[in-house]
Amino acid sequence: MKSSHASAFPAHHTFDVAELRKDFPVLHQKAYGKPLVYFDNAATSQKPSSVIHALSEYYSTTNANIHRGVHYLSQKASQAFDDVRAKVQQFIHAGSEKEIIFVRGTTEGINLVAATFGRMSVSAGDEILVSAMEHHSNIVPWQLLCEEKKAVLKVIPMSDEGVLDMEAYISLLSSRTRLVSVVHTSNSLGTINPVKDMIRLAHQKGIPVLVDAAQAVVHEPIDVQDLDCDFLAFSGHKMLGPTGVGVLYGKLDHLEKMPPYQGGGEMIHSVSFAKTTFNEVPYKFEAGTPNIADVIALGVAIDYLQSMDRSAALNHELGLMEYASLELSKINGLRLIGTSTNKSAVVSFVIDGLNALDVGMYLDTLGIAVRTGHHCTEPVMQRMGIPGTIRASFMFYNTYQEVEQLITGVKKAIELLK
Amino acid sequence: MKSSHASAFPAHHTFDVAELRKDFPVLHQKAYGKPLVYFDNAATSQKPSSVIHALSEYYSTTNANIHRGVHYLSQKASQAFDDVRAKVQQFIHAGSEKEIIFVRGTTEGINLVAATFGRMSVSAGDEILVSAMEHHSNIVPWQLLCEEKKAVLKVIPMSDEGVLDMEAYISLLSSRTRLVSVVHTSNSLGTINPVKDMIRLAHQKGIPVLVDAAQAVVHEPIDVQDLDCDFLAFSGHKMLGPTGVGVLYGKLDHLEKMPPYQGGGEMIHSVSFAKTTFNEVPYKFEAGTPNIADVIALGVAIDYLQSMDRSAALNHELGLMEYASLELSKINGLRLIGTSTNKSAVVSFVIDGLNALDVGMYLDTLGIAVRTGHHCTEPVMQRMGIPGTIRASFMFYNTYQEVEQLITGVKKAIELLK
Amino acid sequence: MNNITDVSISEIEQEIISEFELFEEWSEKYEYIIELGQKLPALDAIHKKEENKIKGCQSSVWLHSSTQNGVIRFEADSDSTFVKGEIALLIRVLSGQKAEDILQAELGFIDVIGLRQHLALTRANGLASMIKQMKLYALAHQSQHTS
Amino acid sequence: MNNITDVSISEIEQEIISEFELFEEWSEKYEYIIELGQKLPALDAIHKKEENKIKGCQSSVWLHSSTQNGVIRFEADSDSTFVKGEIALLIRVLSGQKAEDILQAELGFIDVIGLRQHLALTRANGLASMIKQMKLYALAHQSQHTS
Ligand SMILES: Cc1ncc(COP(=O)(O)O)c(C=O)c1O
Ligand SMILES: Cc1ncc(COP(=O)(O)O)c(C=O)c1O
Repeated sequence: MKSSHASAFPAHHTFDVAELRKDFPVLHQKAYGKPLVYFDNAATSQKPSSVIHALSEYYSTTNANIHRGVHYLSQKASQAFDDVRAKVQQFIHAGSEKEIIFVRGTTEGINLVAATFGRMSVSAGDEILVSAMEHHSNIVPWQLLCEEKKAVLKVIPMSDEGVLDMEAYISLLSSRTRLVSVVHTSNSLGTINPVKDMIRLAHQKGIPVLVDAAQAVVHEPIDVQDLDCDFLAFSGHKMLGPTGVGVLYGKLDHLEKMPPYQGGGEMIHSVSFAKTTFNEVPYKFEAGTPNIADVIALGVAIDYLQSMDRSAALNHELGLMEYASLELSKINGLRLIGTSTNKSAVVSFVIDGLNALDVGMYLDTLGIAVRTGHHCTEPVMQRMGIPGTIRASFMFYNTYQEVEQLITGVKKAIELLK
Repeated sequence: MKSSHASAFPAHHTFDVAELRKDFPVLHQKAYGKPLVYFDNAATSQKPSSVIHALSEYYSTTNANIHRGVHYLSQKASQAFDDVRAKVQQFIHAGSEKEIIFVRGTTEGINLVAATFGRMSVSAGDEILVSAMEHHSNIVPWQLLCEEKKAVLKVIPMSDEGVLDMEAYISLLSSRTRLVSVVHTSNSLGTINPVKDMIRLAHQKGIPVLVDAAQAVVHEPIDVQDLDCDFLAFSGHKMLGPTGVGVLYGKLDHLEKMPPYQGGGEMIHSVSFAKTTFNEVPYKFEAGTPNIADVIALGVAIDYLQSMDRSAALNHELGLMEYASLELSKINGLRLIGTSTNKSAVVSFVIDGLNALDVGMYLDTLGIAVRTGHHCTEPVMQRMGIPGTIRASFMFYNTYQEVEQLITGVKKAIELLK
Repeated sequence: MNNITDVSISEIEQEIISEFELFEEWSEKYEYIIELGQKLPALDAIHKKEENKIKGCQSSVWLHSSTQNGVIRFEADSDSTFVKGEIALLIRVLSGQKAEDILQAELGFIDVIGLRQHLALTRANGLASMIKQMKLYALAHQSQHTS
Repeated sequence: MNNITDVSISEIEQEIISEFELFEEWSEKYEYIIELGQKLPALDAIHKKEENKIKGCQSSVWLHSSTQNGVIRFEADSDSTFVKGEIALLIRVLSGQKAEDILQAELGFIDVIGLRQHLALTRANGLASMIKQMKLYALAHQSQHTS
């Protein structure tokens, strides 16, 4: 996803944003009577009608608890649920359905690995390696683990542009490193990290790697076998799916050795007070009634993504990002934060003398939804020496006209607030 | 909820089941061309249109990530989300909103307590006390904890009728008991336990009590302050709400002392690689993007329940249960499992010489949905010396005609399978 | 069932598919399978031992395998009549066949006659495990004879 | 703002409500609050110390409280102009009032003028914490004088 990469794909003149927008009912809402401009996609994506409809359809025609029921509805629900596991497997090119664990979201996926794989493989003095641009969800679970195990959390530094220092990375891979956990695409800087190389380098020293793909899956195809990652986590709600569901991918080898996470129904083979045996992978990690309806709707979100011309969509998103970056950087006193040449469709910026919250609230009065603050990446803000940024994050359903509204809005905010 | 209790409430002739059924679209489905008779309510309840509609409405008009967003949609979503916490507080009469933690379901609620309160208060040789009729979700988390801490899981025995032995309970409350975790209403036997007394007895020895209210909340009003329980967990999907959301209630005192569970966004106050501080209760326990849409729909499920004449509904459910019990017990070779005089609307039974699965599958061919097997309570089956039961569980939207279909179906199954 | 069959696996599958085509309703299929289950000869008590047991979630299956004149013979039993009926179908297809044929059998009939969606292969019974056991036995037999 | 006021809290709240009734759109309210923020006198640097700081999620507030002739005086500052505008409103209502009146104030105007839904009281800024701090100061003052 080089910035130059817009030209790596042939221009798809057939990419019809107006047509796609019809699929997303929220985009036709008004905010304070003004047409909504939704640029908070990195926080959560909007949902196509097919996903919304899948939920009503499920609850109106199928709803039942799954797997152990012998009756009609339960079989229908179980089938629909199981089909999604196969669909996710294919979506991220996993080697087996058993490598797909349904979780609440990226955060739970990472916590699951920390509490199982982490607890079993980390001892006092060992190291976990994360990067300077991690989301809190990929920091705090490791801090908790390190505290419990008296292990050490090490951090890969980054440049002022928001690019990881690969030399430092290599020298941080030590004989005590038990896991590298790194974000694929930064939510606050937009940086796309060279995770494939990072995984190769870690594997040369026998170190497993977890990839936080929360911001990646909706924008570009992910192939876990090609990446060769050991674990990968993402959230449904950031990829056109519902809240409350996400996926943890893990290599079968690891999953089979890992102790269970939560205990309860579904994850056991048999229970007695004398001896309980656990179910096989992936069920061992899915205790309790799963989020059946949302898993099924996640499958529909995957269908939607796969029915699109994804490279044209990415091309469009990067085009928006580049246009916005160019126009914003012309504004006096405005500084872009995160200027890697390998970037996703996120623009983060600060304006001299202005508080990000004030700017965000002003844009809100115009119906433009951006996010302000540290975006759950406080260490990024500390590194950059700023309290927070104003962030516009784009999705294929956004338009150039919307970006123009943003530029105009930012200029007006400066006038008003200066 | 005595069996005799049908008469404790005045008969509500105004309880109009036909009218209520209109609110539940699934009930008008067919199974193999036959009208569906849904008697698997203890596994999961059906959902009223208002709950289903709340989901589409949310995703079509409001969807946004909550709490840190300054824009219109995010504020709308945050408000709707926060309102449900207050609604749940009021629904179970908690003393403070801060005592309401949103989780995936009962299973996660119990696991959360085991991993935080449990880990912090249990040491080698200590005891956790559960009952002989617990769901696996209230056994396995404690087995995992006991294994980790070299503590001992003790079990309150029960009678052949499925009634807990209160004398044994009292003598099991020892100076080493760190927690009692007990089911309010058994999902496989229907037994309603005297939890209020049990809590009082435990408190006399300073022992905290967790109540598994998964099967209780939809059928009867729960008042956590009256019960004086320390923790209480339940699932949305069993109380007319969606899958993927549930509630853990905890006394503020405990919650404030407990370490966090999962780490990530939302649950922190500030993060740095040098020092991370945690957010206040309840956010400390809600890492990552919550299941926003389903929480909001849970609020609508509560509205639905509260708009009903709940005592009339309970009366109707108990009537169905008593009628079914009476008619089934007249059948030769049929034995009811779980015959406490204080029972919920569940009928479990076995038939001499017949496999429960075969009977369940036969009823399914008639469009009647029951559940067969151990119902995630294997120790109950071991105690009763049976491999499993056939279970019909009732909800207020079920009818006497449906119960008659069940009785006829069971008789036919016996003819066919003998 | 004790005889060595000359009919191929796919021919027998085809026969079963034709039989099931007569049924329009799931209830008719259910009753037919129950009938097959009721007719399945009981397994000798000596074969109902722990090592032959395949535990499903809601029923148990005992599977006894043996080799006779180069073909494999299966006998089985269950505590569920429906599962016994499914067993009867599997035995009809696979018992008396050569190891290599058993290993190659894809058993598409299970799908076609509509059993797969009726929990035949779900966790509720041991059918999936039973097919796996049958194939494992065939595999063990084959490697014995080629090594 | 340094003067002792004779006007009661609820009278001032009413005044503010009337002013805001002129605005139809949220954008007008926003701009008015920004204007108030821009006009709020800066807090003396000596009062901008750590112990006076109230950290919101996206902005910080410094609150300096003092007592003068039996009433309490508040001065405050923030790095956000909008929050300063909110502060200006709070100061207008509460500064110069008696401790017991501050403690009893329900500040219903925040709701009425439509600030509550506009994150005024959400975690995004420190307003809720600021009200809490003001009341705590009043409480401390009161107990000092009654004890
Ligand atoms: C008594 C009881 N406890 C716990 C559970 C687990 O609930 P969930 O699967 O929603 O986590 C159930 C549901 O099956 C139950 O009936
Ligand atoms: C890079 C990254 N990692 C992790 C997360 C956490 O995802 P969730 O809140 O869905 O668990 C997010 C979402 O904010 C993110 O952007």
